[in-house]
Amino acid sequence: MPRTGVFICHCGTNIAGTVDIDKAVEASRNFPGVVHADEYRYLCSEMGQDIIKKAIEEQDLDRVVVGTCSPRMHEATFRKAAAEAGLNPYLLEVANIREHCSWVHKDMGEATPKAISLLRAAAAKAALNTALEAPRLDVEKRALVIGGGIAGIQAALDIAEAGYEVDIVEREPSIGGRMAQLEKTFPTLDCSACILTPKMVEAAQHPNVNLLTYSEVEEVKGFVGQFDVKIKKKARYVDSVKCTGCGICWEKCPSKAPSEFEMGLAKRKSIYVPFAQAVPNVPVIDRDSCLYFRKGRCQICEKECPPQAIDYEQQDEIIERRYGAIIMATGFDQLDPTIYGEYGYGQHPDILTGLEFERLFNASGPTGGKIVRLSDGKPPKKVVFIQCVGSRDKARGMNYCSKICCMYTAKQAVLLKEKVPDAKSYVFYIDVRTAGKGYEEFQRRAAEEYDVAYLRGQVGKIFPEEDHLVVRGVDSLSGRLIEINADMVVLAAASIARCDAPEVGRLVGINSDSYNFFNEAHPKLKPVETHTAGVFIAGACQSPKDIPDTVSQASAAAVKAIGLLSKDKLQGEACTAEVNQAECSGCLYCEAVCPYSAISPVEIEERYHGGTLKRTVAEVNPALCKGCGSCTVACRSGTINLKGFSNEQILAEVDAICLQR
Amino acid sequence: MKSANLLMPHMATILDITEETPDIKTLRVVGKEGLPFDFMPGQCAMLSVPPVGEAIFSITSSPTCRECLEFSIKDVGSVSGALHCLVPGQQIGIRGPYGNGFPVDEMKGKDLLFIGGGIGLAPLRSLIGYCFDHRQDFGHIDIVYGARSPADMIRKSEVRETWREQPDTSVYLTVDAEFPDWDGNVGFVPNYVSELAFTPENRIAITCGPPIMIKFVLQALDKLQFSPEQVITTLEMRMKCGVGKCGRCNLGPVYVCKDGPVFSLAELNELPAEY
Amino acid sequence: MSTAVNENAAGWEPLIVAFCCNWCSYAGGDMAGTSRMSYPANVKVIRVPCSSRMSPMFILRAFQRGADGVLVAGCHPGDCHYSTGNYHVRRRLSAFKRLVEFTGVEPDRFEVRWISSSEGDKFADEMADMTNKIKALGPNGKMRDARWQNIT
Amino acid sequence: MAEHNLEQIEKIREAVKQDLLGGRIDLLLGWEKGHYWWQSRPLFAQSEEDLEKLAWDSFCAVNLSRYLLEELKEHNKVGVLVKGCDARAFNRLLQDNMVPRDRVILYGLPCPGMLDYDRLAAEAGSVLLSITEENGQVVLITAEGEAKADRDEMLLDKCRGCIYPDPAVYDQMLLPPQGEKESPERFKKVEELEAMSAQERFAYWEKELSRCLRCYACRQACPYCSCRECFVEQENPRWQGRAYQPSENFMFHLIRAYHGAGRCIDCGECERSCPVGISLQELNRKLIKDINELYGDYEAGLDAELEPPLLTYRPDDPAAFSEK
Amino acid sequence: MKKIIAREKLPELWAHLSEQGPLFLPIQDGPVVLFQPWFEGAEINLDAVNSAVSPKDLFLPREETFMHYRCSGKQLEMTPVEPGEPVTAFGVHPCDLKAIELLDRVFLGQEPPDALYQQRRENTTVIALSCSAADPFCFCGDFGVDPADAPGADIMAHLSDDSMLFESRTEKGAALLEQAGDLLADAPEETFSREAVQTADFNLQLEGLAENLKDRFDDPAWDQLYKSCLGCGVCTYVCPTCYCFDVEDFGHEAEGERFRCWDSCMYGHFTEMAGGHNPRPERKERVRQRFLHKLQYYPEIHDEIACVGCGRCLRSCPVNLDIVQAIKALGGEKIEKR
Repeated sequence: MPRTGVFICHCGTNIAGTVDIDKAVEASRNFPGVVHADEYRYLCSEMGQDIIKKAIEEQDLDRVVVGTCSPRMHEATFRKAAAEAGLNPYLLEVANIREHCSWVHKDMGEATPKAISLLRAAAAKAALNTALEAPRLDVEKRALVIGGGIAGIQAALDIAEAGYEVDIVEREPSIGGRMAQLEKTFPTLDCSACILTPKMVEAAQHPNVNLLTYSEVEEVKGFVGQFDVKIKKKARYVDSVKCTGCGICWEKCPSKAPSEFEMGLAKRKSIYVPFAQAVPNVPVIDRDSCLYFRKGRCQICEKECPPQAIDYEQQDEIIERRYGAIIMATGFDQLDPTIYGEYGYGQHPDILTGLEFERLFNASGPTGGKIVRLSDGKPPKKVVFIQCVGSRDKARGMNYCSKICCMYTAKQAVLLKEKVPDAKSYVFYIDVRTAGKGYEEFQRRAAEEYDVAYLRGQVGKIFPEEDHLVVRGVDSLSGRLIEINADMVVLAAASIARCDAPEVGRLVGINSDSYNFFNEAHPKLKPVETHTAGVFIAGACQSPKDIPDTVSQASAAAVKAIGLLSKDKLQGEACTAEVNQAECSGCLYCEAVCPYSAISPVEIEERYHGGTLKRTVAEVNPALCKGCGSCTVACRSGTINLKGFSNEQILAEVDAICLQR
Repeated sequence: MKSANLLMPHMATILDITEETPDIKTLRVVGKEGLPFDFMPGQCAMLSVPPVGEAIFSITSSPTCRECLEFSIKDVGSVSGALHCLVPGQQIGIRGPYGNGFPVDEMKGKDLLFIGGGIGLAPLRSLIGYCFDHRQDFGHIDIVYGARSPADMIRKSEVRETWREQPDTSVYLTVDAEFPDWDGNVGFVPNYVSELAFTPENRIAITCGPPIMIKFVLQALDKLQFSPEQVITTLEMRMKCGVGKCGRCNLGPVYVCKDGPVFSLAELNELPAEY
Repeated sequence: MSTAVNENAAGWEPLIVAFCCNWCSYAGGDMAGTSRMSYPANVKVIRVPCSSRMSPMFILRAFQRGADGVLVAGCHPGDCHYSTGNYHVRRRLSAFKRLVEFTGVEPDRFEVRWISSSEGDKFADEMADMTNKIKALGPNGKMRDARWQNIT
Repeated sequence: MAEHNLEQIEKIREAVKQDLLGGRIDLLLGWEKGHYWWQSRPLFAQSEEDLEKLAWDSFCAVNLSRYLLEELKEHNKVGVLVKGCDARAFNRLLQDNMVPRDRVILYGLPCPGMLDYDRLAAEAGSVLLSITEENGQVVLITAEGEAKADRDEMLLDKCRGCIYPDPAVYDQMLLPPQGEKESPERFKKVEELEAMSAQERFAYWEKELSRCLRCYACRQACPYCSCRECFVEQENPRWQGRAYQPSENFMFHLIRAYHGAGRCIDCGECERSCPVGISLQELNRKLIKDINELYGDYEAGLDAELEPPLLTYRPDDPAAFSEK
Repeated sequence: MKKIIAREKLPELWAHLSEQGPLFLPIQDGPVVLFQPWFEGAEINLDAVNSAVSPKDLFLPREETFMHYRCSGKQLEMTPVEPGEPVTAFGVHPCDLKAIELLDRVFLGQEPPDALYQQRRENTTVIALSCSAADPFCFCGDFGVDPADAPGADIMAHLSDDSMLFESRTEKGAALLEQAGDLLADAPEETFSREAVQTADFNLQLEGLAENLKDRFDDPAWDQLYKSCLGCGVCTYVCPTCYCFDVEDFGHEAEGERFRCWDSCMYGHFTEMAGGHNPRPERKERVRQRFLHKLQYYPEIHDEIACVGCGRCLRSCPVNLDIVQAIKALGGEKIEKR
């Protein structure tokens, strides 16, 4: 039998006004295991706490029940007091006889028996309480940022500035991401490269930032504070220490392949840097197109390289490091609009996506910055922009709004007008959405000052006729048919999650929504946290975003990571799930419902007929478990139990509460 | 004639509780008036703690002790766990005695070798006490007792002092591994028995302890030329009635609760080894 | 027999066991208290960390031990402190509720509600509503263990 | 036994014999005849001689997949003859991580639906000597002569609602599959019960469950009951008392059925095994029906890759509470 | 004393008997027939060869509370609960009554007698019913049971198409017949003759079986026999000669009761000890225990096989693993035939 002490608080008249304290004390004495019962006017006061502490010592109590206000109010206070008296704080149980009793019942005849009932349940639970320890976890003072776009760069710089080491893993040969592909940024029309490049350089030069480009995360193990990550550094075939970035190799290289950076609109060499301002300015050799790798001869780059940095024998390298926090900043892709057959994308060179069109503006882009038709090199006079290609389309595309298209379309229309003054833009839209500082003004200017015709409606068909494209649509305001003979069509294709986002998410143990965007822990209150403690998200991998939103989110994620890294130890949750592995059948239904990936399979050996048998059972990582208990219900045999809210405890509460009404 | 319900316990009171080891406690129990019943060494009783239930325990006191019954109980299950939580003065249910007890008449005039391990000393102690109180009936008494550690020995003062002071008695203690302040033997009980090289002449060996210990003790005794008739052990089984009806504790046609728990090795050799 | 219930209708007061998740519904109960809203004392709350901690066995045990009604309350779907707990419990307890109804328990005797920590008024209203419904139904004999009644 | 039937057995035997003797499998789980022609029991064949006993007829109701749980402890590779429900049972076990797929060879058999001896005997009136089957009819042979009965009417209850007589998973199909079946009857009884008042339903179930002996045949025969320790036997906490009180009956059967929610493959072995004829399958089918209605069609055991509905959710799921 | 009643008047007799106390008889309950207390409107099925579960329930109830406890502070008060009022069992077939006699040897014959069983036994008047048919599973002939006669009955009853004949065998039986008064008519000496019931012949050789089994504890046959066993308790619960029981408490710290209930040696927990050790850990040991108990252990103590050939395990085992299969696997099949 436990030695339980029950202490009932008057809370002035807050409790004593409707609960007969003497009666409650008297009743408590008869609960199983109760050896001491007392009351006090304000238990939460110093004096009140002393009464509890003294009784614990004098009466040799091993359980304490306090009948007070809500545990959400003062549980921590009383637990601390118990701990000061040498009792494990989790051996104390609170009966909420104020918020759940005295304050909601007016009649003493009603409130008193209910208070007794709640006290009895608390005593029954307390009898089964066990001493618990919250795990204290080490923190590796280093962060990993996955993705080297503007979100990743910003987050990494913020963390580095706070004094912590940070690694950026970028799968392309250079950091920069999508922003590097942009010509100008709305609504200010700053040159994208002009504002991004300094950041890239800063990241490269910052002593706390370590760039791992042309690299991918292979495996993430561990948990908050101690993520053990395997990163594959793909072979560049160029020794980045020796390379000076002089560019002779790619100048001399005889073979070509479509440029990823130019969205396939231009070619690059087989040894290349993706773009002129690439960081690091170290080329990579693309094995698939390189003559040497394909046919075993050529080796021009090797011969020409002044510092002899070419190394055909280079191998992929696996780097293993431990990180305290991870920021996911993996960015987004553009929807391939070929599924919209009516737009004819892919069937005509003058039908482009927004991002492709963007590249035409760039001086180092496929057309050298000239806005010309890719079909015949003539400047377009009529350009039709089609909005919501794949966005806001429940039937064929994405249900959501891609958020940036209205603005970049306006931007591109403005830029077009500046480059081709006699060009005329038409924008087919569903709604024009311009929420953002200076956005509405910008879009208005586009419409009013740059001769952009906004047509509310949808395009039904685009087809080439002679040397132009016929765009046939309906103006939904007037209902009339519209037909425009366009020279170019630009499709504002939806921003979508990276196609491999779910797998990447799984690597770090975070989940994705139905569009494959990463899920935040709470849509309002935890927008950069995830359900995996220590993993944060930033930028368009969470949902489509413009640059300012991306950067703010990146900084927010960085602050969260810094907060985590600044701790010496992390306090884990004491009330966590535990598995009785001897009885666990290993069905792992618990793993399936765990929101924190805290449960994983583990192989154990068991004696069977003199020999041993291996089998798989579940194991809880107490560092990851948050104690929701969902697993305990998924477990049919009750093999997984929740400390602090165990099956035994809850049943004891039910039994006690149902006793003697 | 109407017989009494054999499952109905009598009321008994816990006199006091001694903590023997971290997981073994000795409870001293009295009935309404003195002993709840008369018994012989080796017999058992059912103890009840409602609402947890009932379980069978061997009586560890000697029948010559008339004040109370003693039970040394290891906390392994729900009832033993509940008994461990009780306080002196608490009333519990008791019924018994059950089982055959040790064949004391056959032992008369013989030298006795007691071999106990851990909690297995509990039933032996009843017989040891009985022998000391009828000292003239028995020959030399050797007691070999072992535990994992000195702290795991039960009845420490008896095994270390009282018994050694008895006439014509030798006590040999052993623990599984070296411990500070332990000057006795270090090693497993069966090995110690072999080392001590007891002779089988006119001697009966009585052993009780964990199954693995018993297994090797039996081998050791066999090597020392003890015949199966000279080796006596006591078995533990799950039991519910105590009178050979509930169907759990049988070894073939023999019910451990009523035909046992004490068997000679010769008897056991004739029975299925389902224990 | 199990269906025999010895409370006489006149003096009978129902017992309703409410299992509330710590973060929303229990806090909603606190809010009801802080706001001094009143509801019948028939309702007694057991705190669970999350509604997804609710095993159907706890519900049946409450009925076995004499509860006339059982309420499970959790965060509104989408607002779970543990993010997905109430999504799971919605499926689990929907299936279970239909199953207990299938075996003859009146629908009103077992309910699930979403109550946020700010909804003190909703908490009080739901408790009152449940109590009224159970009072209208009368004592529950179904699934109740007659022996438990004999010893209390 | 009919010619056709003997041919089938020979075909099955030949197929498995190669594997058993060739060492592809160490054990074959099949059926052999019991004391009477209408009884079959599991066969654990390890030799050619054992295979001689192999049977395949309209009385092979026993679901064999569950035996894998034990047999895989002793044998490295086990072959199993699977009907539709045995195969779904296998998928159940596979999904629950109870069996390793690569150590089991499944030999698929299309199931004609197993016959109910009690029904045949009742239909025959006098002592039933044997039966033959032709064109959807059963010919009942008694000392008095022959009578015909509609085969569908003579099926075991568990086979009456069957939709998937062909194995959903197999390594080798030994006989040609026969295709999905319509089953208008599957939820008929559930619907009848749903139409009753709460009081009537309670009376029905209280009476049904009052017969329960707690023999746990339903559980032991069930492919979804694969826990190492059932809640029923747990000492701490004691979920389930041993008494035969109505409340304890409900606890056992409701919770057992609930544990099958989204997992029950509707093989009906529980009900077939019940010695006192409790209509257990209706509890399972009620859950199947509701979960399908609420959360979309799902047939447990058809595809081990599809997550059971109670392990997943959708944010916009409906609820069966009075507040949605 | 011999009495007779027209078949259609039986309900009146049952109503009358049930007024004296609970009257148990074979009642159709769903798809099965079970011994249950008579109630108005009950569907009595006297044609059923065997009830699904044997009427041993009447003497060794599946659940019987025998003690109340009350605990306050350190005080514990335990009060016995006596078995209920006298009952009448109507329509018990000879095999089942023979099984009761086998139980008697354990609960009455073997010291100490079991008071609960004893009181129920003494309080029960058994009206046995001779069998008018056998089903394919009936093989009581192998165990010396006469389907037409149950020696241990208080009253032996025979059923014909239109009437039922009662013959008292004990004083208790005679008293019951007397007490029925006008409902029963005196029966003429030669009331009716019936064809002998033909039971199944499984070609068993039971003589000497118990003795032979002594050497077969480690027989390889066990390695095959147990394999199909599901580990359920059907066979033990429907069996008229199985009697294993458990004792359990129900209640809370302050008050509750203790009851005895059926248990089964086929369950893993049956023999599992508190520390986890289990002398019969697997199905093999448990299957062996059950069959050897019936065929060897019980006979060693009581000189008779603990089976009466009622056929319930043959009918009910979900996988058709039954005692006949066991007997045959263990050398209990006649060799000369076939």
